[in-house]
Amino acid sequence: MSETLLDIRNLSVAFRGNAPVVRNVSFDIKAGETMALVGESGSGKSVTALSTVRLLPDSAAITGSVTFRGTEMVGADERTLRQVRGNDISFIFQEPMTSLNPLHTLEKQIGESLALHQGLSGAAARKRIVDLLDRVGIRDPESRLNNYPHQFSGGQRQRIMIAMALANGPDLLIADEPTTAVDVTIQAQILRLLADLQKAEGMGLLFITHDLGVVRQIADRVCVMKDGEIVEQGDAKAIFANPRHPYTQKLLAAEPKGRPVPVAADAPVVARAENLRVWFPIKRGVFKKVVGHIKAVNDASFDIRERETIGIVGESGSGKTTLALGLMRLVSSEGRIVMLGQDVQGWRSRQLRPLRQNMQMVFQDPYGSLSPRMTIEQIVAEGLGVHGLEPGQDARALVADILTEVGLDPAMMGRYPHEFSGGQRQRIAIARAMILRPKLVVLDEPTSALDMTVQVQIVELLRDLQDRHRLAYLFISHDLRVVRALSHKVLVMKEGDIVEQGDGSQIFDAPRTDYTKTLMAAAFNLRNG
Amino acid sequence: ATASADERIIKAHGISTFGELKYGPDFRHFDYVNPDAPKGGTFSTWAFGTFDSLSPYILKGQAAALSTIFFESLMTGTADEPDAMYGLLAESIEYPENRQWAIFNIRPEARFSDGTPVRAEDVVFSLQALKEKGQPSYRLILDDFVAVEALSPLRVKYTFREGANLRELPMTAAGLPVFSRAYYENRDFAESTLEPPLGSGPYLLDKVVPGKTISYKRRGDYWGAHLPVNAGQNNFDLIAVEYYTDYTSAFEGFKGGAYNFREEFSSKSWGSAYDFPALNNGYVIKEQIADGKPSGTQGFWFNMRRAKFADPAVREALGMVFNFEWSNEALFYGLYQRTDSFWENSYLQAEGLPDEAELALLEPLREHLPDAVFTEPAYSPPVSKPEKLDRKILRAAGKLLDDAGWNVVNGVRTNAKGEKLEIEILNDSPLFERIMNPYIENLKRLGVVAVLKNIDAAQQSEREKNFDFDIVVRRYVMSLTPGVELRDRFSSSSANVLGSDNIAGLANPAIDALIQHIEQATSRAELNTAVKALDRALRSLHIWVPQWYNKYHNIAYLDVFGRPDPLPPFSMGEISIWWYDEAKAARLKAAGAL
Amino acid sequence: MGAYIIRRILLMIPTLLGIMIVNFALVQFVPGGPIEQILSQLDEQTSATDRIAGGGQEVGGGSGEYQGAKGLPEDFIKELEAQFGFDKPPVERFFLMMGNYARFDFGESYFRSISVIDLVLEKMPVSITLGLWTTLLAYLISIPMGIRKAVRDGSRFDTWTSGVIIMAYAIPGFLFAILLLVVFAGGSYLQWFPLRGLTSDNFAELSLLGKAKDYLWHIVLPVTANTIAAFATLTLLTKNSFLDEIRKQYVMTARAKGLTEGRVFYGHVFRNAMLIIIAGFPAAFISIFFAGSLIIEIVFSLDGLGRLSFEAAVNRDYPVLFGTLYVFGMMGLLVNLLSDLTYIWVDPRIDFESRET
Amino acid sequence: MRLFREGSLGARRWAQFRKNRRALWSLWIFGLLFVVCLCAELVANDRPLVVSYRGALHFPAFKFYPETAFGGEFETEAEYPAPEVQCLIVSGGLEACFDEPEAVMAAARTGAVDGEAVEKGWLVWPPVPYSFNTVNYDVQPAPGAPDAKHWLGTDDQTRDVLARIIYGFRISTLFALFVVGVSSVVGIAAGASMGYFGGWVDLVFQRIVEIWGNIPSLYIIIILSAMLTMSFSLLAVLIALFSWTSLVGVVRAEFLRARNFEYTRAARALGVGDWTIMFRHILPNAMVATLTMMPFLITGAIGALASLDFLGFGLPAAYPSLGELALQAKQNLQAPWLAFAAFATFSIMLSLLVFIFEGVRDAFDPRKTFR
Ligand SMILES: Nc1ncnc2c1ncn2[C@@H]1O[C@H](COP(=O)(O)OP(=O)(O)OP(=O)(O)O)[C@@H](O)[C@H]1O
Ligand SMILES: Nc1ncnc2c1ncn2[C@@H]1O[C@H](COP(=O)(O)OP(=O)(O)OP(=O)(O)O)[C@@H](O)[C@H]1O
Ligand SMILES: [Mg+2]
Ligand SMILES: [Mg+2]
Repeated sequence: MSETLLDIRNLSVAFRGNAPVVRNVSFDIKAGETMALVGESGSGKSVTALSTVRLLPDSAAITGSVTFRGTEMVGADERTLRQVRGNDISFIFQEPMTSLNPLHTLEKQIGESLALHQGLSGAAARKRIVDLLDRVGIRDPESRLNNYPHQFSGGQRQRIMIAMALANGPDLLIADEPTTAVDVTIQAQILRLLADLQKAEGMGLLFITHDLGVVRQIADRVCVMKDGEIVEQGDAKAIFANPRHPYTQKLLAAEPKGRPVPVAADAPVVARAENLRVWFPIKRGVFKKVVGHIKAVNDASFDIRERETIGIVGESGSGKTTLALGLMRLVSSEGRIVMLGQDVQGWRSRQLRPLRQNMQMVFQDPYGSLSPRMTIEQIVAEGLGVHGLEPGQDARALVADILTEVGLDPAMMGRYPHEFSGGQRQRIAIARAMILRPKLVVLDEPTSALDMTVQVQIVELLRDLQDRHRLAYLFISHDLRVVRALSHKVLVMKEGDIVEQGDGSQIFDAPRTDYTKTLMAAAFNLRNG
Repeated sequence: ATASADERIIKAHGISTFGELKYGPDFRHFDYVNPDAPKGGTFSTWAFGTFDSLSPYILKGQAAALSTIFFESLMTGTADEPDAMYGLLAESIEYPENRQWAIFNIRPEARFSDGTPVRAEDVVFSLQALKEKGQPSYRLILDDFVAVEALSPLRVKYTFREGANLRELPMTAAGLPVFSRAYYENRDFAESTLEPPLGSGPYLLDKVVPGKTISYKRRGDYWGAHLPVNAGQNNFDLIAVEYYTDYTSAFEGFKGGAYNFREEFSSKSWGSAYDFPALNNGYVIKEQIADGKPSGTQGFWFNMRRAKFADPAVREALGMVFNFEWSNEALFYGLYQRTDSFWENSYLQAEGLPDEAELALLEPLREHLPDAVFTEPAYSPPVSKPEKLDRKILRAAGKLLDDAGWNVVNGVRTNAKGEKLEIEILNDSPLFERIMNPYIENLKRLGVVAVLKNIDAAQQSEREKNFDFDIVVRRYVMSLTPGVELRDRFSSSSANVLGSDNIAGLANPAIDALIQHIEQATSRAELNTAVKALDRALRSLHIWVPQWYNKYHNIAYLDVFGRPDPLPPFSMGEISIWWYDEAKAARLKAAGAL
Repeated sequence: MGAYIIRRILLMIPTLLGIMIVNFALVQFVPGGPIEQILSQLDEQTSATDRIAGGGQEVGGGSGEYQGAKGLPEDFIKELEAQFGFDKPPVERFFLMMGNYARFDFGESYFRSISVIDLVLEKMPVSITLGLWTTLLAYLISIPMGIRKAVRDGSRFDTWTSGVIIMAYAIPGFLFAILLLVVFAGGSYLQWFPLRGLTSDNFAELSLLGKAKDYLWHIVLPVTANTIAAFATLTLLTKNSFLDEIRKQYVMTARAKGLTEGRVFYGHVFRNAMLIIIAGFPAAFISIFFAGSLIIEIVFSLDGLGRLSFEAAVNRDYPVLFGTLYVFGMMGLLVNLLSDLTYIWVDPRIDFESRET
Repeated sequence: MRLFREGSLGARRWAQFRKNRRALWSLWIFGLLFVVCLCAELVANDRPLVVSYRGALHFPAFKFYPETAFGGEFETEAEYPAPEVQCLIVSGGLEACFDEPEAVMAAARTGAVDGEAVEKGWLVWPPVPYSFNTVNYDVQPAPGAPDAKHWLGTDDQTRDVLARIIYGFRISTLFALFVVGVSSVVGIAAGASMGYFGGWVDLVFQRIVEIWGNIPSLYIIIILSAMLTMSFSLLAVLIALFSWTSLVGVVRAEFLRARNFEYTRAARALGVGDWTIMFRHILPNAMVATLTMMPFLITGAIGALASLDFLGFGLPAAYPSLGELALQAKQNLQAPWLAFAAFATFSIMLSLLVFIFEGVRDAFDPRKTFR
């Protein structure tokens, strides 16, 4: 019997004297074991994980007991905690976009862990960094060592985070939704990597995820959380085979269903991109001379019609986000952009502003896109204020409505963004975009942090809104099942190019390029197997 | 022009305005020196600010204190006669009775410090240098010098402008510094420099730390050590001046022994700050030494060109409410005396009713002068108790204003035209604010709206130049042998010349006439009478509000000095006639205070 | 970026010209010029710094041998005007001046036979001393203290250090300087330090170690007095920007790596929090440098740039005024550019381009 | 206090502010001091608040009465501290007051002078019976040490230090609040637009700021004070004109950074106007420098006033400025109470301000927690 690494007993956490958000949680993790923590978004998974080594903000009050290798963590002094953090327990945070130091280069971020825990530096460290990056699937890592986090895509950042955590060589890895932003191929690669490490070094793993396919594949044991409590825990196979708690049953059963309603043939075009190109200059030297370009998007052309959903899929870092930003005129681009019949390329932001009401975006990094010093109410209501309320409307009521629709309690309206869970923030971002009833919405991985039940709810909501308001969606996701459930057309991207585009059914059922074929195979095989 | 041949030529060892000399040709030393004063020791004092030049006679640069010490003049003055001069570089002077020119006979042994002799050509050069490149004030003085020529290497002749006031010009010439012509052959006299200049005086530059310290050392080979005019003088081996840019810091320096002689100019410090170990232990002596010079005319001066000050009664009333007695007690630690006269602190001050000789001068001018000149003692401002201004004074001043047509309307003096009596006092000195504010409060009690306006020096000078002010503070230095300067200050000829010294704008025929009497006086007695008559007349016109003066030099020094007793009236002579007393110094050394 | 830097450097020319034009025009309106200043100096010994130095006399002194006899003769004033160049029309004077300046010829002080450049060089040692040590001390003490205060926000330590630095700031600088002087250098209490100057008179004869000691001994009081107020803003700024950063997600990441607190604060938070402070550093340094500290200089009888520029202004010494303005103005422009470049160095996300794409 | 709607951001911030006890107390104390000083005339004045003369009530603190109104002889304003005037009031205007005011007054208080009944009058003085410019003729020599009459002593012109502080605090704070208010609004707006818009806006504005910052304000003040009489408002405008540049740099730097943040991009995507983004989204996150420096800017403005007083270009002479007090303290080391008064005033004011703004910072900090 291997030793018990982490033992959590009767853990409860409350914020600012409110009702506890984690209640009487107890479980343990043994060396070499994988414990999966699944459950509803906002049910307290991240809080539980963070409370193990007290990484929660000061406003949290923790009770109960957490022992790591027999050492009590709750109430331990900073020094003990520091010893455990990083050394013994490594973290992969849920939101990789904001978890990297914005002013440190990739090399420095990872190198620091290496130097600290393995005493590596210089060329040796460099080699190891490149190796690690290679293993998490970053292409051409050498050339990107000197890049800053903001120069990476969401999935890339997530993988950097993973590399960083692994660099420590931890005994216990706490991975909070570590693969939400990567495509299935990479996900598989990472999962393999984790499995290898577990086997080789007996690393324990606390794996928080919404992807039950993954859980099924790697977890030894599972805890299911809802509303701050563990409603069911036990052997993975047993739970999957025989879920007892109604919530678990519901969770397992949930899956985005249905197919998109076909678009009318004469539906007007909402937006069109012609030969859209976004290249980021690579600058070197004191004078920051441009020495080359990262070709994030090359020559993309497509159009979106009313009531149509276009899915964009493709490996992580292939330029999906950049394409979306380019279309929304949020990064400078070349090529034609026609928005609601007007060529908006080169327009000044003032000119563009009236159009913005009809073109909204849900950002891939919801945390970063919420002003930290504004409350949710303000954030969500802001668009209303900008574009004018219709007479007789009460902004507050509208906000409350939309929050309810995305599955949030309107009572939380007065909170700041950091007081939410990852999934909740994602829904806030959706609410902010949707409250305006725009004509075109770009959704950049809007459901990655949501559990299946909520995800279904959101998909239904999107579909419902589309029906009612004839919305057009540009839907970016790695979750091909959601894409399939929503998209009329699909664009497949690879290294900045649209390698294939066509009707959803055609792409999913009869992919033409090899790239698409592998993508599909990986996605559906993995999920099913 | 030269004097006609038949005129009597005077040749003498000295000269004064009216010719009288206290010391005969064979005098051994001045009465007030100790001819046997020991030589040696150090005298050190402080100066404010910094210096960056050793050229004191030009416009450029901030000359170091005492940097004139290098140079000598043809003749030198004394501290116990008002205006007499005796030969220094020159052994004698020759001049005609009308003083149209003067010839100086240079002592053959006179030497510059590099050993070269002082010759007539040097004197000629000096005058030209001063005239062309010297400070502007020299040009004014030297305007009346039409020629200077070297008659022989040892004889130099100055010729003065015809029609100029010749009485004092030979003495002016005698007092000019003498530079070495050869030395300036390849140097520009007009440029400021820190290079020690070449002079003939008893001291040489010892050390200079720019902006911080300058010291001078006595020459062992001084050519003139044997001269009677130098007997008992130049006693210190070393004279040092320490520079401070802050008054407190300078005072702390003195307390700590950084220099050994200090004259105090702040009544507040004198009254309150002289309380420190060295003084309490008796190592430092604090004393007051009588100052025998006329105190000068420090006061608030009215700009009488302004209509509101045209009426003497108004000026008198405004002057009455300046509460000197209280100011002296509350602000000056009782240190000062009130100034009444333009020649305060001198025998030239008018007193009581005019005597016969004065009346003889004044009588013809009666129509231009107030009756009070003849019927009342010379005007002195009213004396208040050293507390709140007397109601009596307020009452009297108020009455004067009422009678002058300035009545109180809503608390403010207003005339028939509805104009308010508003005055602005210009001030560029930080110390005066505290003195003026209470005066302003008193003026307010009189119903006069007064404001104090602080401006900087350049602005003040600009506004004074353009006569753009109501009241300013000014002090004229008054001489015991007054002359032409009075015309610039008080006569109608200068009243409306922009930039002139007649700040008050006084234009009164009686005053003009009295000034003329003074200029033309041929004997000291005549002069004294005329000056007293002028003093009386000026005071009756209320052209100013006299302030105060200090009868004494307030000094503190380390107890290491000896000095003649009594001291001469017109100078303390601390640098020239005091000496270093080794015995006293030994006492302090023993006590560890030195 | 290269283009941006070149653009900025080219823009310095019109900016400098603008500075000079504005000031030149301004000076035409200032009442009282150098000639009035000379006049006022001829008849009384007031000094530009009297108000601060606590000077002046209640009773006029001086025997006034040659004092202000008549006012200056017209022709002399004319001559002075010609000497100062005031006989030419202002526009011509301006172009002459700018022509000289373009050749880095800054002329000579009106009141001293010394070129403006030499004058500035002469005052440099004092300003460098005060500037360098003050900046160094302020930064070396404030930043760690600010960080510590941020980490222990609300603790006893935080409270009492706040109290101390606020008190220190609240003591009017000149008062503190004079108190230091009286207590530690004066003749009544502790005569520990010298009253004035940067070095002793015998400095040249001292050994190297002796020189260093002598120098340090001299600067203790002025530097202390000059620094005292500098802590407050810097410390609190550090504290507050740290507080802003310290609870961000990436700090948690750094902590989770197992870094020591020191590494977390100095390695991670520092750069994020310090943008304002690091970027402001060159400007602060220059301002301490060139603006100098008039009052400290006066109290400790130091001759530095603070007094130079103040006296030049009050005495209307226009060559010095414009010369220093020009040189320091140019320096300021360069430093501004430099600090802008530090922004990019500190935070590579920063650029100066317009966001209108 | 119910300033904000329940649950709104304002309410949350106010609640957060209140949790900082120190800030809350400081705010109350500062407010109290400020209000007291706003009514300085009622607190420190050399004119009584109320006078009863022959049964009629007079209010000298607010109204001009010549001495003749109380049976005196002068048409100018009655000088209430003078024993003669007090005697006139108390005794109902007896002539005898001019000769022996003290004696007559004492007698009048009993109700009769020389056996004749008088119409007794009275005066009500403010707590500090001196105004900022009252010359106290009984103090000798000046500056006078603290005593029962002058709690903080008198300055070098025998004026009551406490009265001067009360008036000086009012003038200085009003001045500083105005100057800092204006200059921070302008400075933040300028810095924000430079940082946010970048490009030519930045280049041009920066040049303007550079030129502006190189103008010696001393000359402007000399010029204007020669042309106009310096007054409180003129000086305040002038100083404001030259102090706004101090915030521009830091604000610009913060905006240059913050405009790259994701939430700024999100706001732009939402169609929020530039100015709204700048002030609603970025500014609250870029306020550290501003909030930290605010107390120092305020005291700094008072200091600027002081240094102008130094040079003699400050407020008209006799105005009660705190700078002048500090200057006097330096000039009168033998009178340590001046230094103490200046120091105490400055440090109390600065501490209060620092604590208040610390509270404001906390209120804006979403993550701040109090234990
Ligand atoms: N700092 C905080 N202050 C107040 N409430 C908080 C704070 N952080 C989290 N919460 C609340 O605690 C609950 C649990 O959050 P947690 O982040 O653990 O959820 P989660 O299970 O990780 O959800 P997700 O899957 O969406 O990430 C949520 O309701 C959230 O709103
Ligand atoms: N500001 C930038 N500067 C330089 N390179 C950038 C920048 N932003 C993105 N890139 C690069 O452009 C490529 C495309 O990035 P993008 O964010 O569009 O990927 P993505 O398809 O959205 O990936 P993911 O699924 O991981 O979010 C990546 O290689 C990324 O490193
Ligand atoms: Mg979570
Ligand atoms: Mg992306």
